[in-house]
Amino acid sequence: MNSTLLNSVLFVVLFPVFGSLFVGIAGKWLKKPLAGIIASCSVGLSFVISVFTFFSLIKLPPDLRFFDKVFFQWVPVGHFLVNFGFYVDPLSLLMIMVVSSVSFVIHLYSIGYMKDEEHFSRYFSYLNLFVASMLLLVLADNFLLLFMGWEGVGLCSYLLIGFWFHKKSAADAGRKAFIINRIGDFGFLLGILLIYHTFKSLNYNVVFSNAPLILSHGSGIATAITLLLFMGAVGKSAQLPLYVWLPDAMEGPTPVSALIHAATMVTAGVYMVARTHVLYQLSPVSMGVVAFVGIITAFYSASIGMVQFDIKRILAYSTISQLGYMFLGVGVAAYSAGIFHLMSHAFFKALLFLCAGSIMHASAGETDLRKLSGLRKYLPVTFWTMVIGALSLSGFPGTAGFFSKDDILAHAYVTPYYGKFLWGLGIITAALTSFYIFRMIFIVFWGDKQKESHPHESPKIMTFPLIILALLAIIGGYVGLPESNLIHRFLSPVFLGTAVLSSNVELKTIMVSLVFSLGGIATAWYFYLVNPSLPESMKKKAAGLYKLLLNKYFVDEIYERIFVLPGRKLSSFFADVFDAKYIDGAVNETGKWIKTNSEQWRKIHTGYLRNYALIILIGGILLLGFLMTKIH
Amino acid sequence: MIPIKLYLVLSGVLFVIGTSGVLVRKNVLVMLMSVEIMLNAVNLAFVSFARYMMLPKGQVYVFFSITVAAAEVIVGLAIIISIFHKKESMDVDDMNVLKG
Amino acid sequence: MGLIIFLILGILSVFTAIAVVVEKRPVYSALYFIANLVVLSLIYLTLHSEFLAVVQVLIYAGAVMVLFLFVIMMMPPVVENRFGKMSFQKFLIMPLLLIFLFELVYVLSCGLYASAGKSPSSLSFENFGGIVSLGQLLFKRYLVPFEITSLILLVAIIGAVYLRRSEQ
Amino acid sequence: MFSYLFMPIIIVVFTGLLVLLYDVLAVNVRKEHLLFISLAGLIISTLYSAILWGLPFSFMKGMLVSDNFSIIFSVFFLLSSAFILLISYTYLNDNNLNVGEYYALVLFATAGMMFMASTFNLIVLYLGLELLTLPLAILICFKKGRDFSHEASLKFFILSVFSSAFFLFGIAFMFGAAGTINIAQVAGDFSTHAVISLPYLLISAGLLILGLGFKISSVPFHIWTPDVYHGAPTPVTAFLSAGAKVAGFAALIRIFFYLFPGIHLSLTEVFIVLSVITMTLGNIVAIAQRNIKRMLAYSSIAHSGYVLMVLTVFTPASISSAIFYLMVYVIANLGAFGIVLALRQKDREYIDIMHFSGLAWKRPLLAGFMAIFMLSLAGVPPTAGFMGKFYLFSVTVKNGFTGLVIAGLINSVLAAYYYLRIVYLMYMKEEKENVPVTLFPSLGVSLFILGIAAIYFGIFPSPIISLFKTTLFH
Repeated sequence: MNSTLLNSVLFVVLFPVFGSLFVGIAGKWLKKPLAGIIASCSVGLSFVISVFTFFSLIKLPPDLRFFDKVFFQWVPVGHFLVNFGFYVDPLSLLMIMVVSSVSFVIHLYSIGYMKDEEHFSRYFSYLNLFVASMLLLVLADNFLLLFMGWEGVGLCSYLLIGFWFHKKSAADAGRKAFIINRIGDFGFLLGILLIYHTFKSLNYNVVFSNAPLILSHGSGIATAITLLLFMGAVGKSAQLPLYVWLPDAMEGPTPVSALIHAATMVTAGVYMVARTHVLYQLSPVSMGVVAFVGIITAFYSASIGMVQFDIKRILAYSTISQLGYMFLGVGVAAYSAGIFHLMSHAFFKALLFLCAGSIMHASAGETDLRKLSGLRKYLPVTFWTMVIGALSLSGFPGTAGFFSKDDILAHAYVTPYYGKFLWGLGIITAALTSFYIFRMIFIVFWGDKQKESHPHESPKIMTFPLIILALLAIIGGYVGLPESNLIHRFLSPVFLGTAVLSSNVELKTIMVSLVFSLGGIATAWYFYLVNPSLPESMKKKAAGLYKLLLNKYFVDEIYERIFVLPGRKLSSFFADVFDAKYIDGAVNETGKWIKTNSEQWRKIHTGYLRNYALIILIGGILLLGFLMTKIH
Repeated sequence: MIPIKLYLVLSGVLFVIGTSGVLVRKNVLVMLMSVEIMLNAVNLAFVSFARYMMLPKGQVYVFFSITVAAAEVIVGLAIIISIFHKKESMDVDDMNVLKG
Repeated sequence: MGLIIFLILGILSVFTAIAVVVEKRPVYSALYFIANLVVLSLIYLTLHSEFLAVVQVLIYAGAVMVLFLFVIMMMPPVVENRFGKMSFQKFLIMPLLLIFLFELVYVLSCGLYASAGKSPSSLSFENFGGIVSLGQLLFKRYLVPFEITSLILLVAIIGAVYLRRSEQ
Repeated sequence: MFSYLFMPIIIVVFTGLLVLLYDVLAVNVRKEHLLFISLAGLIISTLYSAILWGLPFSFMKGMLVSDNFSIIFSVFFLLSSAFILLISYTYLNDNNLNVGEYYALVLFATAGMMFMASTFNLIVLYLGLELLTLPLAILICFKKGRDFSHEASLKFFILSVFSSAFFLFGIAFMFGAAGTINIAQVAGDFSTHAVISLPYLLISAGLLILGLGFKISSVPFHIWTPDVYHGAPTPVTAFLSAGAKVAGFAALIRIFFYLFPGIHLSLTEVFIVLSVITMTLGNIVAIAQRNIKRMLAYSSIAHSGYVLMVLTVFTPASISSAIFYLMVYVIANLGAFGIVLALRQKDREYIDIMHFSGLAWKRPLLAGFMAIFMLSLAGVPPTAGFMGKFYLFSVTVKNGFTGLVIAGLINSVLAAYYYLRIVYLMYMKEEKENVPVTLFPSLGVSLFILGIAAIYFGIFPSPIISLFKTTLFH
């Protein structure tokens, strides 16, 4: 690959940065659509460059598709240097193509969606910066630069979720997202420092090539590093127990949700695990933790998603659940499958969110399932594209989601440790997934139109992105057909030595999971179309289960129980893991505790000069007393 | 010759007495005097060290210390007078608007 | 003989210092402080630091304390209630001061003489505390700090003048 | 004659005298001229310092030295004083403070700091400290008509003479321990096993830490900081938080780099404890503050704690990371105070944090810079603050104090709360009260430079770090 092209990769990140600065500074003077167009173009250009890079990369033989392009020396830490450089390889290239393409589409959509917004240019400025941070995160060639992008997306999500800050809930949700992410980042940064401590470098090449030499398989340090890194991923990718910010992140504008859920931010954790798979390979414990956290999150949030009534909330839980799948994938060493699912999820989840935005646009911002119905006739484009998205999500044959999800499940199946359990939970989750998404589709689009509403299809600038994404949500899967599996071949140089499946196993598992997901759709169809009274009677019959799910597993009640019956160790564990309230409560309690302390400690500063002198004297006495003990 | 220990102990005692003055008194002027006692105690330590090691430079330090003490007193008194003009009080306990 | 003189002077200096602290009227505190300074200058004499003894009396007792007295005269006479609002401090002060005193005295009397033998120079007492030797040091080796003290005094003067001027 | 090596200090002192003379003697004193003269002096002195880079020299066995360490810190002091003068210009006019004395005192204090950074001799250090403290005490009560500044000044003055008595006692102990107060010589004697009294040296180190701990506001010697920062005129607060604190660190590093090898076992523990309690107290109490100046006071206490973290071991790497961190901190802190100075009309200041509500809509650029400074203080990338913290933490890990780094990380999570509250208020709240903004050219330019620097050093820190890593003490 020629160096000009490699140099131009810098502009993949720089274009959105410039776009953000320009739109942010000159925003006052830009007419409304113009700011959006400039912002969209800057992301579009990034996409163009990544495509060019892609085509020149695949011309090379697979072994030579790795470039570590250093732009300048960034920071000398101790005796070792951290460079500002980009790592161009199939993995990062695939990621930037997905990120920039999906973001571009979302930018376009936003021009229509936000056209009445007062702070139009500010919105696009943040959006561009968000994309730039994500691209930086993906392209970084060392952990420090990765962290910079990592924090950047955190900051931008804070600004964007709280974009409608005059809504208190929005501002609070923004803060919550940021603070929860900071908790994860605490572990992540510690992990980075530990890497530096162990390898004396933060560069990927150095770390990954030395990792098998320095760390033995299953060593404690490898486990510590990977678990700390995973702590960051849990925060950023909204896994148990740090997922609580994501459902609240709905408070931002809908395209922002699409961006957060599909292309940027939450997938960062999956990418990071895949990127550092060399380290994870060294620690079976961490791999197990990743897989289990993933599948349990997937199941947990899918089951919650079944009974929610807010469209965006359903989609949020769906994202958490799908991210769980991705972590399951990377946790069972099926890295390319995980990344493949990341990609197809990016397409269909962006599609679903934008459709949800289109529904809101059509029905004056309504997101409650109980108040929406019969929109099929009025929103034809939205309807068809959303159905495609839903099919893809539920893994309907021929869609992207079908291939990617089954790829993961097949790998889980052959995992030696608890593989069958992971797989079993995975296909049950698949059934739940197709149920909740089609429940939503059937309720929203079938039935009679609500009175007094005048739904209307969205403008072209919004439907066009839907169509593009719908196409991608279908054809995106064909890069991963079980037999040819282009994506696997493309990524295989990155993930050397990972498992390859026999197509026999794959076919077997596909069949089973197909039955489950079709079953889910059929159940939804039966419940909500054929026999609409059934859900009500079911609700009565299985009142316990329904209530359990509606109340998000009765976390409060379980919590009560723990204190009432302290003997129930197991339920205590579940409550710890499951309890959103508990986690929220912990965060709030800690905050309160610190504030109380803060008020207490400030009382030391009494304002009396003589007290101050006394405190200095006490400090001196302690200091001298300590040093006196050292005299001998 | 008198043991140097005695001088040093005397210096330590004077230093502590000076410290106690800062802690006990409410009158700013006396607080300032107490600080001066502390500085004097240090000077005594300097001189006795100098004398016992026969290093005259120890006395030079005392010379500087005295000069600085004089400058401190000038500034301190200027501040005290301007406070007095405002509040008609020498009591440090009257000055606790700033706290927390 | 020397010891007795020292003991008398030492007791006097401790007594006057305590008097400065406990005396309720600032004027008396100031007078006791002057006495304390004079006693200290006598102690300097026992250490053969004649020049410093003179400087002590001239600058401290002569100049600084006169300033103090001036200021005290300007103020209305007050008799203070020493602890005021902070009675809890009263209970802390004594034990803390005793601990502090113990620390200082313990350290001061334990690590001694280590370096005394380092350069037992053959200086005579004449050369030790006399004006010639100090002058030599002050204006040759210690020229830099000497210049800094002049700056410090300048700053003090500027400050005092400005603060007075800004009152009017 | 060697004096040309000390020209930077001499220039500063003479500029101070010149300003005074001009103010007194000139017929029509134009206030801008005072600023111009002072700035010219500071800048010439900076340039002169830069010329001396790499020409180590010591005068009278270290009575005064000019080495890379002293030059770096001198340039720090000079530039931060220059920024202080720039950001305070119309503040002075509006408060009737624009007089020659102000400039002269700032310049003399700067000279004091430079003395502190460029000597091996403790008595010169002490005199430098006093040359810094006395002008500060006067500057703190420079403002007329408000109770606050007098109270602050008195507290600062009494407590600083109190603590400097301890410091002087520490010097006396050093003299008793080694027969010299030249720290390089003490260190040399120590390494050649010459007779040195260890107890005296230890106690001396303790008392010196007390005296300098007061200047750098390390807990529990920080106790004066919040009140004084609150009560002092805002430019002087900025001066205290930037120059005075860094000068304390310069002296601390210089002294303990030499004393350390002899008594490190004891000192490491002392610095660990000081570091942890300093950052924890600073961060926790900052959360409860409603007044931006007090909040920044506690934040500056916390930042001292971070720097102390790396001074548990005095290696070249830890010193260079400390210097870099101090630089980053000073940039962000000066910027923050500059913005506090901008929220003002005539002599009325708006220093409640609620006054920042909705600033982003009214003055987007100003709010953007404030956000940069706050993020830099909180240590969020890509600002310089992050780079400083990262460098600091990684050196500390390398020195083997992982627990300390965990404490530091927990603290920086805490700190994010109150720094981001400002960002939150600016961007996510409606304006409550009409807060006027007084932005004048010199303040605007300074904020711009500082803001750019806060980003620049986050993205391109390597040239300046490698500069700091060049042999400092030669």
